[in-house]
Amino acid sequence: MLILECPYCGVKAEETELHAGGEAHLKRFGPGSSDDEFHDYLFMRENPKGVHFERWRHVNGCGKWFHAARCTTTLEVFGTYTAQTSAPPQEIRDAITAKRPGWSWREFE
Amino acid sequence: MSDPLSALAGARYAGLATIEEAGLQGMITLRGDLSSKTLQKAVKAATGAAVPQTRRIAVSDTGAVAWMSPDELLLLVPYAEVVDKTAALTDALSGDHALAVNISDARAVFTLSGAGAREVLGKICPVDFDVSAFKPGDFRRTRMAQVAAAFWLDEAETFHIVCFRSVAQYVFNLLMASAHPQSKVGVY
Amino acid sequence: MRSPPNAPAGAGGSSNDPSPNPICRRLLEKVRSMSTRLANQGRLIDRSKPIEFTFNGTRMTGYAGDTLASALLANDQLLVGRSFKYHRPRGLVASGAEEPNALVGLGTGDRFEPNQRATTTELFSGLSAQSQNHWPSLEFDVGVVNNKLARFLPAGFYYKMFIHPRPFWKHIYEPIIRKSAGLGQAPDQELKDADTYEHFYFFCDVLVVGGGVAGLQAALVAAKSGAKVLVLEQNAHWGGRAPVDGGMIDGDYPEAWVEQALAELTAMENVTLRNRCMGAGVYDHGYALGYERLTDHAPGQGGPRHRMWRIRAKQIVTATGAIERPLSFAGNDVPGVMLASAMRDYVVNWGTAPGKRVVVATNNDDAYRTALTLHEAGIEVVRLLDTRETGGGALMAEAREKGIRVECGRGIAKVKDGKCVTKVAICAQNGQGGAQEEVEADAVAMSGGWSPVVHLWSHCGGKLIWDDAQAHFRPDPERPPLGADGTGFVVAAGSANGPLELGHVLADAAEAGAKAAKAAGFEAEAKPATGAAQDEAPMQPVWLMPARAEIDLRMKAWLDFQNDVKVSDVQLAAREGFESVEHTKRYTTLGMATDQGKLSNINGLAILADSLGSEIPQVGTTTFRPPYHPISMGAIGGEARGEIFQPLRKTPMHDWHEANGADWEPVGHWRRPYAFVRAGESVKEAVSREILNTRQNVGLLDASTLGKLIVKGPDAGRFLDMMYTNMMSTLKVGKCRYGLMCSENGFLSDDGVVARIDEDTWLCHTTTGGADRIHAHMEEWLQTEWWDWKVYVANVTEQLAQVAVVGPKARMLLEKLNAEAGGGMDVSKEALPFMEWKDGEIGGFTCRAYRISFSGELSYEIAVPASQGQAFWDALMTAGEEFGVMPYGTECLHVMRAEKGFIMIGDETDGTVIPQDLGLNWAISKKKEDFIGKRAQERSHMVDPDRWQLVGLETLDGSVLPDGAYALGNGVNANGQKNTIGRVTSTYHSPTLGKGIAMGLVRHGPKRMGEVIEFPGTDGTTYKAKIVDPIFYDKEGEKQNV
Amino acid sequence: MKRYSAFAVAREALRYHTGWERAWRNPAPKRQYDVIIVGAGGHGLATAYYLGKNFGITNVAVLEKGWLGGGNTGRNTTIIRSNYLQDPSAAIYEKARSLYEDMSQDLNYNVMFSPRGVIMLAQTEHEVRGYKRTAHANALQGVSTEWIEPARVKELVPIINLAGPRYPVLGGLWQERGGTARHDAVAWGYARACSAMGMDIIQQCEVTGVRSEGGRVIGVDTTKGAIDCDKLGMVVAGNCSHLSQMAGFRLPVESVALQALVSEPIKPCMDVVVMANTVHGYMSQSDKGEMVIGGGTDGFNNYTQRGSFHHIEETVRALIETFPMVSRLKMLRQWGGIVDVTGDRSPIISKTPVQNCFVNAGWGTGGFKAIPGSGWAMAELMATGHSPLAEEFSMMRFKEGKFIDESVAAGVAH
Repeated sequence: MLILECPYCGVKAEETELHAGGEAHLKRFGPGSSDDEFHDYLFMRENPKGVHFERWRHVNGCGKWFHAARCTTTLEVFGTYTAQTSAPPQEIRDAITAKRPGWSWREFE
Repeated sequence: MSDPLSALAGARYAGLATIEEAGLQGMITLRGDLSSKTLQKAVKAATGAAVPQTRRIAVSDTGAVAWMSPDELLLLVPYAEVVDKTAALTDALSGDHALAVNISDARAVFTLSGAGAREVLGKICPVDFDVSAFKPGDFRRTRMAQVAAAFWLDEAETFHIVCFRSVAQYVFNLLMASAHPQSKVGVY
Repeated sequence: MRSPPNAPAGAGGSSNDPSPNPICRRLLEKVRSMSTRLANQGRLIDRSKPIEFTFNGTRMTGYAGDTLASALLANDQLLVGRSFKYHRPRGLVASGAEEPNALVGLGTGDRFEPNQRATTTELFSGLSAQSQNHWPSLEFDVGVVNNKLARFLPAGFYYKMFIHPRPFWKHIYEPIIRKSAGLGQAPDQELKDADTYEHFYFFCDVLVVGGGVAGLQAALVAAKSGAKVLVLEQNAHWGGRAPVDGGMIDGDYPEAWVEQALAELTAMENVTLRNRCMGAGVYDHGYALGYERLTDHAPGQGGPRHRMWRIRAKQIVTATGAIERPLSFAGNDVPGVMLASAMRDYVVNWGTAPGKRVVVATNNDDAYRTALTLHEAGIEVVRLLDTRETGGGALMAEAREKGIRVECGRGIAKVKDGKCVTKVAICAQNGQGGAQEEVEADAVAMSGGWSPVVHLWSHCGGKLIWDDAQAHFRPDPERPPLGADGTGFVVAAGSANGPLELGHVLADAAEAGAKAAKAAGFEAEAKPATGAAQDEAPMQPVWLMPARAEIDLRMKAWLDFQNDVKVSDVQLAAREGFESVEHTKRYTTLGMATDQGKLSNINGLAILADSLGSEIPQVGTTTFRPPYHPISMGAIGGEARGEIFQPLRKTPMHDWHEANGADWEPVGHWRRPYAFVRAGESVKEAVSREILNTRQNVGLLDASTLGKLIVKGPDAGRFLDMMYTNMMSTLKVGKCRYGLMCSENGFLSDDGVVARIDEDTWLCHTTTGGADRIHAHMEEWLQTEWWDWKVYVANVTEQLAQVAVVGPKARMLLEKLNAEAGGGMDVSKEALPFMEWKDGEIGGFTCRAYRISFSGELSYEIAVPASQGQAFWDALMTAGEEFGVMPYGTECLHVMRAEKGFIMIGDETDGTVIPQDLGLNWAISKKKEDFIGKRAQERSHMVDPDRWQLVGLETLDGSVLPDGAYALGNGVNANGQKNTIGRVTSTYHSPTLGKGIAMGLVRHGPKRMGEVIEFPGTDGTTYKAKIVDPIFYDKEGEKQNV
Repeated sequence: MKRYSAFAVAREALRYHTGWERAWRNPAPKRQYDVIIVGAGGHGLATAYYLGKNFGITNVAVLEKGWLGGGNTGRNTTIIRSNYLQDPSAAIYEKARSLYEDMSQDLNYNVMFSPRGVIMLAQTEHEVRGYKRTAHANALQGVSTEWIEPARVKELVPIINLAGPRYPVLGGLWQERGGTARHDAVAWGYARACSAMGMDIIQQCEVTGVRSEGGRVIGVDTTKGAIDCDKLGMVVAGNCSHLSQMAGFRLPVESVALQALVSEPIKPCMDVVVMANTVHGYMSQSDKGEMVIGGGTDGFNNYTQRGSFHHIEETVRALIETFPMVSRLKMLRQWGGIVDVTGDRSPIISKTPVQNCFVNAGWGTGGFKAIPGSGWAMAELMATGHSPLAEEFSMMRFKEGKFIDESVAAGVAH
């Protein structure tokens, strides 16, 4: 039963107020992309054991999508941040580094 | 037009707390840039109240404004004036990117009052209702058992609950069950 | 002589009735004569309040404050149940939640509950309990034949037997095994639970689980720091074991200290105390479950029976105490053999004597307390057998001083089998079990040391370490369960953390309270009360008694009482290679009974480790899973039952439908009328009538459930072009267009009519049940992909009541309404042509009218404010009377749309269908570079010319094709399955056409018009159907365009 | 291998069961094997077993980082049925179901396959249509299944409340030869048989690396040293992403927690397995008498084997509504497992970008019932390079858009 703080309204929302939306920072591939690109965009997920970035919607609340940085093996939450970005902000990355030195996730570390 | 009907025609129940369907309430969803002066002015004109802080409600003599999300407010106005006020808002904000919609009939409103009110809600909402955690003027959107709902607390310790009209009966039944006279928890 | 406390109040007459009827008097005398109630002791019972109850139909009496267990014991009911596998007679072993044997069926009828623990059941007037797992009776159980065969039924015997012949397992072996297992009776299948349940959310800084002295001490320290504290105690009474175990706290008796601590805590505003409320489980991010039993001690008093607390705590202190371990000797399961601490509880708490001549066996000092207590209560302690060669400390001296015969280095060789203890054979602990002496006794108290209750610590990943001195696992403070911030959020306190001596317990608990409060952000000081108890000598781990017991003794030495697992079973498992503790548990069922191994786990582990030649910590424990103690399903379900099982969504006209014969169909959480059934009519007839009437006259459909989304902004057109396969940005203001939505994976997900309201505003209709989903879909793209686009979406579905007025007389009806109102919207073909919309008034109702049709008829969909919905519906019904107006339901809607060849999301689509499959290419813009789903539809399988495509289907004889039938192809595939070339997606009898019509997806279908294909039914018939155009009715569309 | 039988048990009883040998050997790994299977769960052991039985390949090691059968094999709700809608699913699940029928005899180990029947309740018109469609498809697929009316449902499941106020039971899809089996015994039975064929089951042996040369797999590194192999099969639910990454490729799966619970045992009251998909609950009664109840999956990636409690609540209230007597039972134990879910929620049995490296993954919530069929197909694929049963489950299907979607017929894939 996770608790995540919605970065928009500040509510420390419990899981039942939220909707999990899968991996964060996906780059959309549309017409003109290769079969591989499109396949990876739709189906290839990081599924890491450890640091993960994911999307959540505060559905029973302010309705906004946000991002969370979370560990999939301990459920530790490193921070939540706006969905209107294509990369984790530096302070989130720093927070992770403090707890999980040497982490990496896709091109981020 | 006929006389408009609210969802539950003023249904009432008294148990640990008193539940009342509050009848028709003028409500406008306003989406836009909450920091815009034009918007703030239009809101003030429509309700007499200023744009509230995050998760708060601002109440005036003639209306109220609740913070719904970073780009959404819920305006409360007299039911009879809601159509005109929605039009006025749309007019006032015609130059901005904004959306004002009358949603008065899409919702049901309940009041929940009495000493047991915090406890009754505490049974069905994942929210801390401790007096130090939820105060008059606080506005919260959350889950009420299995449906979305929003509520605020006024100075008289009465909760005002807003839910979708289609689930009004469910919410009323739910509140009744939670307010069963022999189900006092006794923590607030 | 003392007057008997149980005056004949409950015996049938009123208390001042001088002559209760003779039968009752006789019964009463019987009860009294069998009572083992002691003259003094019994701190928890109120002898002025006798309580009548029945056990297996026999009337018995206990006192307020009794548990069912103590009352049974007081009535000399030693035999309380039968074991799971061998049906051995069993008595009470414990006094609390760890009790494995005393499970009863409690109550009757709609309040019956199987497997209720007698030790955790408070006695109440009228309680009725039945023992379990025996036939025909508790005293004589034929299932005990298993006991005689025990030698042939070792651990895992069923894996090795019953293999041949194959059908015997299902038809013979399994039914017998199932019947003989299973414990309690199932509640009556036709009755609904008479009780209600609820949940309660609670937030606190520190949750303390356990209201013993450790819990109270931790709570005091935490509460004084200012933290908001919740304390849960599973029992009705506070103080845990300390008042029974003795010692002094701050110079006073523990009971007095408990009272004072409670008073102090009660007075603090930041503290909430709940008794009868068990900490059931600890979950991630500080979530914990409290299981409060509100009326179990007084059923039927009204209000919820159980309340499940959903607690969020910053820190959790587990002050859950420790549980005494049994000793593994032959016959340790004979009724009358009991944990030493439990025996002490029964004497001190409830004033009941478990026997008159007791043998005490122990490997530690604590059991001396039992011997002393028994002695003081006037019960003879026949022997105190201490396995330690040098015996115990100060308590031993005291016992000897009191004349108790203590023998060191001794143990029990065996207790004579039977329904109660009669003889105990004594041997050297360090031998093979050669009896040195046999004594007569009627009860045995055993103590194998203490294990901390680490369940709650472990539920969420807290790790354990092995404590050699105490021979138990205790929480490893270095490896607590981690919370959302990555730091520990559970602190163990008192004996749950290892310390057993009173002073250490209090000191540890104070530390725990302070640690938790600090971690929750408060400044706390660990100031413990001072506890004083007698010094104790070190305990000696004893896993088998005697240490080198022969096999015949090991086969009678029980580890798991309820599941009948013996020392020999664990040894067999190890021998057969089930070396992992999880393997052993599963192979032998050790620890899998309803007590979840509270008594058996460590003893079993030790035997396993010994068998493997390994150390206990290397073997490790099995995983502790919630709940700590079984909790009712009712409590888990909470308030969600009956009317409020799930939300039921109602349109403004719902009640009218209900009153007018609606046969409901669930669509999501909505209810829609499937048909409006009149008296004397079948549902099928009603559907036919509605179709014909709508085609000939005029019908009304409540379309309020259709989703309505307003999309507004400078980028709204561009946005909708991405959302829909069609071009929506070019739609003219005032016009409507049918639109398709696909998922990014290419599949058709929703459809509906889009209307352009003004330059930057569109209104999008979705399917029923699609509103929230599509609204969320739009918000998702807007917030997470195109967040710089200026678009707002609002869901106005419930603001509007929408009525479809359909049929050739629809216009007449609306015009009449307008005429009656003295004017209104011009609804003529010219003023409001097909696929346009208009705002205005109809019949005096402010509305928006759309000329759209899902039936092929002249049709208006009219939206009025929801508050006016019923009135508008009424007006239409009244005015329409002369035109033959009738309401119609979803089935009529479905048939009419199928007659017209319109697809239905959910029928023609199933998540694997793309618009191209449905001949909807006309609705896919070729001009757009991109839309959601476009790229996906370019993948090889999506452009495969062999994809099945939409056609109409007609049987040759006019009958109706079966729903979901597949069309047969040639031959079989590589897996031997018959090849198929298509399937039926919708099939109906069309009353309009007087024959069956169907739609389906068929390979190369549109190119095969006129061909006849075969659909094998599941009824043995093969249906032949001709491929036809899917539009069966009014192909030119003249009717909807009039 | 000494055969198990009632006579053997009786003989052993006379000597206090001291003569039983180990069910499986506990060998140290050799340097080289023809085939290494990573994962000694049901699927991995079944793969090894059929490699030996069907193809005579017995120089096989099955590596297990924990204890055999300790993953999802040992923590599922043991439902076995094969009335799936889509051809590839029906084929493999029916193969599995038919192998379960004879498994006890085949393995000389009583896995307690109990063909007591499985009902999937239809509680909406949509479900009625979906199940009728499945019944039609099954008839052509050679899968025995049947649409039944409410009265028959009540006959089979006396404890059901047909006229629930919210979702009355409109009928059901009934597979009489579906049922349950003793999950641990399936793993143990295969392990014993594999061991008897000379295969090495190596527990407490974690794979730490996959070695390949020229795009071809040559062995693995483990906590017990490096081991060479000609072919490698990865059958590690809950760890497949991790392992595939070691081999240098990725899989289209995500790992989430799935939960289950049991009640305290009661006397037999429900002889069949019931699945109620509209309200999300399924339940059967074990031979011990416990009501075995399956819950839902979390929506987020999770490797903790702990799910969120609200799924338990949802499941329990659905079951109380469907079987009112459940309200007065008690939950004895709840637990979770990690399941791998693919883009279409159907499994992957496939060659991989690394030559001679094969993968079997993504069974989601439905893996137990597939064990023998999955092992059969995987063995065939590994031994011969081609298996009709596995064909459609190739990981290439996601690129082509050729999905195997079982959710379409109102059913769910468990």
